[in-house]
Amino acid sequence: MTRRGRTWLLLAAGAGLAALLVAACLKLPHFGGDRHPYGDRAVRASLARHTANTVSSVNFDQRAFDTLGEMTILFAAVVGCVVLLRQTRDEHRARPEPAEVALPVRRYALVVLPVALLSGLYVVAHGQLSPGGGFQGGVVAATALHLLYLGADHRALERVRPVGAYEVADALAASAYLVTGLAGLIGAGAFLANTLLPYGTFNTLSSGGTVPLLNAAIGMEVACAVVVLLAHFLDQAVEIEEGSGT
Amino acid sequence: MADVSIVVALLLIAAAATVAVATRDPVRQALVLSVMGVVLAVLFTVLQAPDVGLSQLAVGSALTPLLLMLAVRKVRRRGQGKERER
Amino acid sequence: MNRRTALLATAEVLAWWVGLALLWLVLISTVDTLERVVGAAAAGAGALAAAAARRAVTGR
Amino acid sequence: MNGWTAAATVLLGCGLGTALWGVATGPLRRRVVAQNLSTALACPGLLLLSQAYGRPSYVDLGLVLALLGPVGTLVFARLLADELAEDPPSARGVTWAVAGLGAGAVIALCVATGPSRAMVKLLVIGALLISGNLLASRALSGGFGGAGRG
Repeated sequence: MTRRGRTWLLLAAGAGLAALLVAACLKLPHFGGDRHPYGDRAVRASLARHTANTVSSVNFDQRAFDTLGEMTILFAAVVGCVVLLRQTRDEHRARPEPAEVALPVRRYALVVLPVALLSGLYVVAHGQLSPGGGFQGGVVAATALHLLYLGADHRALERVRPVGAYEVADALAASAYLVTGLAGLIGAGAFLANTLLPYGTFNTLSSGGTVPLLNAAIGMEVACAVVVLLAHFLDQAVEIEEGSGT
Repeated sequence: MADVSIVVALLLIAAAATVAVATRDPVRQALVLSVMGVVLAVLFTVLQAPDVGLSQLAVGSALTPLLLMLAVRKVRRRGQGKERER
Repeated sequence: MNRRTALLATAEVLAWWVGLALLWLVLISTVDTLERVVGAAAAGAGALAAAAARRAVTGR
Repeated sequence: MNGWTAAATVLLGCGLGTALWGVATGPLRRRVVAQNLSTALACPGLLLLSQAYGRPSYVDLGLVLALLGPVGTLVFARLLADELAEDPPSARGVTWAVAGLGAGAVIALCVATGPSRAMVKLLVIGALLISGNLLASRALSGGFGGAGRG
């Protein structure tokens, strides 16, 4: 196809997409109106199951199967990265020299690491009560660990981060989600049904039935997946070099 | 008046996204992307979607820059290695 | 590892645990028993991570 | 509409607008400083929005930004150490001014909250934000000596 033909194709497709989007926007309910048919139903369902954060209720109760799909996507993406970024036969590892980091930066990293880890766990544990949940908290906790790379070097990070353990934990967390779903299937007749556990008191940590459990599973899965992903990125960026050296 | 903050956030994100697309150098693009992530989180908060905003903050403020900059470093090191071999 | 270093390491973890548990109490909105238990566990994980990180940086 | 929304809108509009302009133009040393200041400005803005909407749980966004924003700047300081060593940024005045702005916003919010655990949480967030940003600014202007490799 010639350049001219491609341009025309792009313009025609763009015009079609624009027309469709405009047509769709004209039919939308007005911005900031007071009619929210879907929102009303979702809020009612989440309040019936004592889940204070409706978004968590949608993610881990009403649409828990979608979240399983999203988790699988992340899992598969990380597995793909691990395969792509592995050390091939024509590459070798070169130990980088230890980095010199200014003392305040190192102290800051050592102090903020546990604080950020705790905040990540707080966001995971309170997913059903306040904004947040497994994904957000898991990413915060995993990022916290990498302060050790920023505050010292890759070697220090490797000492507290056995990648194999994190890979196992990643798989375990993913299966924990599935097992919770299967428990619903066996006990309540529907996959991921949230009718087995008591719903608890509204606005406390134990409310929401299986929502906190699924939140915790997702939090662990995401944290481990991010750690494994960054481990391979760091390996490639810092240690692995091309050419089969010594 | 609450709409004013929404308009401001929308204008900011439009500007940030345009700048991110117009920047060619990956390093500078990563910097713009990091600011854009913060602006996007503000937009989500203004639209009363703090869960999405929190996701954006968690991913956009440290994780995305780290992944991008590590990729840039790897590509540069590979370039240096090639030059040395020649 | 002799007794002195073991004692120092325990003190370090304990100090971090107390600090992080207090921080957890600041972060949460309502306090109940389960909240305290989860907070204590999370603070324990944080304290162990803090001690491990300090050792990984200095013990080269 | 209340004063908190107006304050947050002005802070975020002017602050993030300036940061965006700084990160889009100029040499690398200006861009990294603008990136650092964007988180230093957005965090008080998010806290003000939480007060404006009367939703204390929105404070968590400020907490996460106060923790991870400086970490993002440290990423750039670490991995651009070579480029920044040739042309180190020095933006002490702006950094302290923005830190002062953040401190002012946090103190105003603390006064509005009154003595409670929520106030301590705000103070913790403010301390994390200001110390993190000052440190990230220090790291940008030569915190990583020979960090070209590791």
